[in-house]
Amino acid sequence: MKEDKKKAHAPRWADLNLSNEKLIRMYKDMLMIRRFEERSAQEYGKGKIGGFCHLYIGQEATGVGAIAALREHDDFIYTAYRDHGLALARGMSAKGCMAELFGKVTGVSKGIGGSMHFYDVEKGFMGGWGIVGGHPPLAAGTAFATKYQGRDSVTICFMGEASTNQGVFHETLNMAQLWKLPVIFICENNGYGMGTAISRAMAGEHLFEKAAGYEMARGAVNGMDVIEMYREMTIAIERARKENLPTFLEARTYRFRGHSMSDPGQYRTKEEIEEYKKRDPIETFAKELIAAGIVTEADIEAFDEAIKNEVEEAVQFADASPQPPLEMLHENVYA
Amino acid sequence: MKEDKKKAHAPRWADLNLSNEKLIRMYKDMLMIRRFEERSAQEYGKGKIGGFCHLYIGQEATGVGAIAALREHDDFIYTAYRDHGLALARGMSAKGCMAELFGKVTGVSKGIGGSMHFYDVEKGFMGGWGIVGGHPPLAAGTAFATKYQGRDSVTICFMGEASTNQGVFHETLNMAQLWKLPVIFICENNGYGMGTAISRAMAGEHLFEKAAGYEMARGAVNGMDVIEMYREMTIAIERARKENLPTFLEARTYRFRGHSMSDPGQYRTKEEIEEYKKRDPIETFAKELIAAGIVTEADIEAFDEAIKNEVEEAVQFADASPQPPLEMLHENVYA
Amino acid sequence: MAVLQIREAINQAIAEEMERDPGVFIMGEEVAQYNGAYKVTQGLWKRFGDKRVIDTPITEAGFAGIGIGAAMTGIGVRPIVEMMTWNFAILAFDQIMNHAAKARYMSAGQFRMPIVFRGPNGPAHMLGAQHSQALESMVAHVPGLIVMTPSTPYDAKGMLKAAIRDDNPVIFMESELMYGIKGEVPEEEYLIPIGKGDIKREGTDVTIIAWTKMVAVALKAAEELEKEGISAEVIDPRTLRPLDEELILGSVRKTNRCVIVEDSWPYASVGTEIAHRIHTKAFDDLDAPVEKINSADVPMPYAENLEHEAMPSPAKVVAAVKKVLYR
Amino acid sequence: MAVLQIREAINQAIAEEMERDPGVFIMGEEVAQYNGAYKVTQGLWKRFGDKRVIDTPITEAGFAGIGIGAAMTGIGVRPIVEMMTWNFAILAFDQIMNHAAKARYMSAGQFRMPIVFRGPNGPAHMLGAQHSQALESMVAHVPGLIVMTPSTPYDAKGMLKAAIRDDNPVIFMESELMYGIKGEVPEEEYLIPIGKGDIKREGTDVTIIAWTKMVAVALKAAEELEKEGISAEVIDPRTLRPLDEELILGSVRKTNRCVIVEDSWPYASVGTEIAHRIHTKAFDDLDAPVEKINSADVPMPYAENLEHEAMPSPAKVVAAVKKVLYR
Ligand SMILES: Cc1ncc(C[n+]2csc(CCOP(=O)(O)OP(=O)(O)O)c2C)c(N)n1
Ligand SMILES: Cc1ncc(C[n+]2csc(CCOP(=O)(O)OP(=O)(O)O)c2C)c(N)n1
Ligand SMILES: [Mg+2]
Ligand SMILES: [Mg+2]
Repeated sequence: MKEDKKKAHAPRWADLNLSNEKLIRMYKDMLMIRRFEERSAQEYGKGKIGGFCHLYIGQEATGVGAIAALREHDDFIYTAYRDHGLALARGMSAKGCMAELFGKVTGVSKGIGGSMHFYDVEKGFMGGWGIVGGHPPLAAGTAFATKYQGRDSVTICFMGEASTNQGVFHETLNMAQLWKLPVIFICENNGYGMGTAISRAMAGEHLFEKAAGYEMARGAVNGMDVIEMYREMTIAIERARKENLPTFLEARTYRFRGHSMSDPGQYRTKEEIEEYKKRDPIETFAKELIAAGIVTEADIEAFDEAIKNEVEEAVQFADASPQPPLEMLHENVYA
Repeated sequence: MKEDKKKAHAPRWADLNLSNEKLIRMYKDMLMIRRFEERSAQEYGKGKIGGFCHLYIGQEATGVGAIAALREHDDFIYTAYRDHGLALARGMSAKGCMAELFGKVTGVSKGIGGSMHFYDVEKGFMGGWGIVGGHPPLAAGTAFATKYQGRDSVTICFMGEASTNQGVFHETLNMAQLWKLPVIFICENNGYGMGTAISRAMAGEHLFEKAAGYEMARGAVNGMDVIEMYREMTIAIERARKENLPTFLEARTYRFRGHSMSDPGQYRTKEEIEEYKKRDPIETFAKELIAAGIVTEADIEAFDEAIKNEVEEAVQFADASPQPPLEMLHENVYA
Repeated sequence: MAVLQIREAINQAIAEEMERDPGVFIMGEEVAQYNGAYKVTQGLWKRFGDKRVIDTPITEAGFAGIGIGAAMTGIGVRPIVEMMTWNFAILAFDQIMNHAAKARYMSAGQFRMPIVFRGPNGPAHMLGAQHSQALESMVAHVPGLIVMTPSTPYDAKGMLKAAIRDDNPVIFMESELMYGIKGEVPEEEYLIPIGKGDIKREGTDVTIIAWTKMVAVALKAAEELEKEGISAEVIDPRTLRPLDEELILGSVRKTNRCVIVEDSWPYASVGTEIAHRIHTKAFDDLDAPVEKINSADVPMPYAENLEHEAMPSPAKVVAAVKKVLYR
Repeated sequence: MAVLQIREAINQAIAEEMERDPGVFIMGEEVAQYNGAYKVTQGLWKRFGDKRVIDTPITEAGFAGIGIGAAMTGIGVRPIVEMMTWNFAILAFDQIMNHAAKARYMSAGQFRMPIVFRGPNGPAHMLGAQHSQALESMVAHVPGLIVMTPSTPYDAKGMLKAAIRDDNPVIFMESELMYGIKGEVPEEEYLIPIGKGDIKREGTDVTIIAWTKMVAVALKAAEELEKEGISAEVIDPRTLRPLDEELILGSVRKTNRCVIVEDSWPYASVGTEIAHRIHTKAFDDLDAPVEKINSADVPMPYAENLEHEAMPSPAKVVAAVKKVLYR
């Protein structure tokens, strides 16, 4: 009886070996993404940011929970174009990220890559790719390389649910399983590929069963819950690191904003969006942390203040930074 | 008791509404393929046929059983490069097929297509394609078109098991199921893609489960048995014609010859080949027809004689036919 | 005459052909319920319904192939396949060049291939390297394909209607940055034949050849040149394969000098091909070698200044014209 | 010196580089247990084992992408990706041109891309339209790629070794019909630098430019021409991107006349590019416009007579040379 009670009061992450520091870091990372992107949207509106701009708002728990489970230096991350949030979650600076959006030489890709092409090779952040379905084989390739060199690194690959319709994704799954590659495919199922609901683009009810034919380890996870993401990822990472086996993880999530800044968003209802906002990954986690006595309301406010300041500084920095010099046009075409 | 006995003696195709004439036709079609291709191999050896030449020998039951279940004029057939046998099964003349192999203007594609590119649009024989995995979307497209035009045609698509690793195959399966297209994918699993055994190229144990993620009707059938092929195809065709639903059918078969004429074939054992030859689809069916009293040994011999003669005539015809005139080089690039 | 945007002109062409021929349908990513990523198919889904305006999964190779199979079935189906941009169509190159372009030839004429692949091509604004490619040179290399690139609402409508009615695979390349450009479009039906170029501006001193959004760059340059007393003729081939050689050579034989402006990379480009034909077929009429202005020979950078630096501009064209005039 | 076939020279290059650098591996369809569809990788699997000589499923896009991801990881892995033929590599064009060619640029130099894509290119013998394409012009169009096309065992070995050691994506195009061609190959190690062409025969009256199997056609034509007192210089650029312009222009400035022979379709081809550079950069040195001999501008037919008719031949080259000599 006594023990049961104790269990009931232990936080649900008790088994996960997560320090309070780490929990707070995860919270702050999510909040940073939120504030960074809200601000990006503003700057986009002002014309300071060009091109497409795909916001991650709403999906923060997926990226932060997954990346928090990685090693900091020698694991690798690939993603599609919806990459700002994931870059921040990997510890890339708000300044470098904002400057990239502004097309400045101080950006993470020196202003050459742009919104869809963030890179930080030092941190194992391998981008930032614009062709839907194009990057999963690259991620498998990095997993291939680390295994080939006898390293125990893990590569994770974020991708939208609509990209699983692309053929090369299937080619990749087959080889990843056949060759036992330490790679984890994290399919961020936010319900839509641009304006197309998943049910209008995909036959079959369960997305994760796309991995069934390959007999790959697979499953779905609540991508709005940073702890659940972290939990499932630790299992998948263990499988990859110890057994060289891939996993296909469907993270069920939602984007609160349009597909990109130019999306009128008429394909879904306000009610649907409101319903999901009740499950806001940041707010719900804040409540949990407070309930667990790890932070106070005041802490939460202080974090917000600090992060807003950091983002503001990033905007100032980006704005004040120079564009790349014209000579750069012809640099780095070849090594 | 009496009835049971009767059942026990009824041939296993009793439920299939197959006339003796049709059964004999199926037998003769298989035999024609065998003799035609044996002879092609000889002519290839003599240098009368160039390029690649992929023989169908061993797989006759798959093609004949499947095609026999189609309507003769307004159903459609697509295949990869291993197409001679399927063309013959569709009733294309031995003369036209042999002349095509010889590169003569009397060939089914006027000598322009060659071994891998047989066509007879009148008969709904849509080819004959050389890019592994390239033609399944075309087949789905024809199914799309017939449905669009309100016809009740069915399109069938033959493909090797190795082609199911190609991405576009998966893209096609998804759309075929999503859009309810009347198409049947017949995967001829002969165990090898060139020299690579299926287990070395494909993760997952059951090939047909590649269709699982799409929740497509699927299953395996003994492709060495013309009756079983016919039976499964009638079910799939009914599903396509009546309900506009696709099927993925794995036909388990075997090729007795090399991948193409130049294949040294060191990737499999003589014993394995011998084992399969015991299940020769033509010999076993001949025995069954004789046992059922539908033909006699003498008939079987007479068929062989007649078919050999027909093939011989086809060779003579091909040899005597002219090459395409040089003006044809620039014809038919555009309509 | 009505004044339409290019996107509206294209929309009209599609709608009219769908009205005229029930075998015409359009498929692609977001073409139906979303009304097109660039609103080119606005209203078509509402008007023609699910059967004829079809949203596809993101599977460029797959739905290109389905379109090809549908077209070649020979039962009166004429698909229009929208590529959200041509950058993504690279995934469908095997379907387009190995299947659509070759089926008729390989079958010795048994198939017709009434299909149009269309969508925006070339850089837009700050989309980065993977989204900013002008790919006409790669497709124009391939026999069996027709390649068309309109530059005005009038041309876009008449050319697309001709493309839809043609029995060959047509690559129809528009430009995202041009969709909003306006121009007069007659109410009556008209077609602009495949392979027919157009003189966009008459002149006597130099021929400037350009297509799609480079036509505007060429015209702007011609204006500048006029101020300096140089009379430039601007030729828009409109169809890149087959080329209207007669029109091009006729102009060059008159002006004896030529500058080509193109959106794509320089190496083995359509512009190179045109220059080559001029060099070989009007060798004795040329007073200077043909000059080409291209997008820089690099993947497109994101930064606004570099992107601008990479692209052809009226100033660059003016300089090239002066070079061929030895001024 | 040892006399080797081209396939053996390539095999040696791969084996030596694998021996030298444990990060080098080769993957592709049938490269391991089958010893290569054209026996180029003969013995490598036995020697280096499963880890380094890898049979892939038939998934050109997929394994190209895996190679790219491995190369860009930056931990000393240098993949060689064999395409069974370049016809099939069209399926991997998105991986090659949108990923391999752009990663370094988009990341502002953060990645290196030490990868070689190699395999036979161009028509062989009676394989029909889908298996008979020479695709160098399409890949050479793309900045970020290097394109190499050897014509002799000596070149093949030295060029491939340089390609494997280079930190850029190299497209290495061989020819099925040439694999059996023999030539001397030194025992000592040597590299042939990227971008360095070669004079395959010296001459004074005309420059014939050709690569891969067209070099033999050019040399044969040169022999014929010699009988008629015409001295032809045969230039093999070896690397098509970047081009050895100096060598090409130097020769043309000497001979004042040029014929280009290529295996590919004519429209916007590498040959067109070379001709264009000559026309613009040696305009005043040219006594006649450059002539090009190409494969016919059609999908390749199967019939032996038509296939022969479609392809460049010494006789066609001789005729073109006479044309530029006004004979
Ligand atoms: C090959 C390709 N086709 C189309 C596009 C245009 N496009 C960009 S994002 C997108 C939707 C992708 O949806 P999903 O994979 O679910 O990711 P999400 O945007 O929801 O994160 C489309 C169609 C593209 N970038 N690449
Ligand atoms: C895209 C592509 N890659 C490679 C090839 C070369 N190739 C021709 S057949 C073949 C094996 C195909 O095996 P499978 O699909 O099982 O068919 P089977 O030959 O056994 O009938 C290969 C690799 C090709 N034609 N197309
Ligand atoms: Mg999505
Ligand atoms: Mg097989």
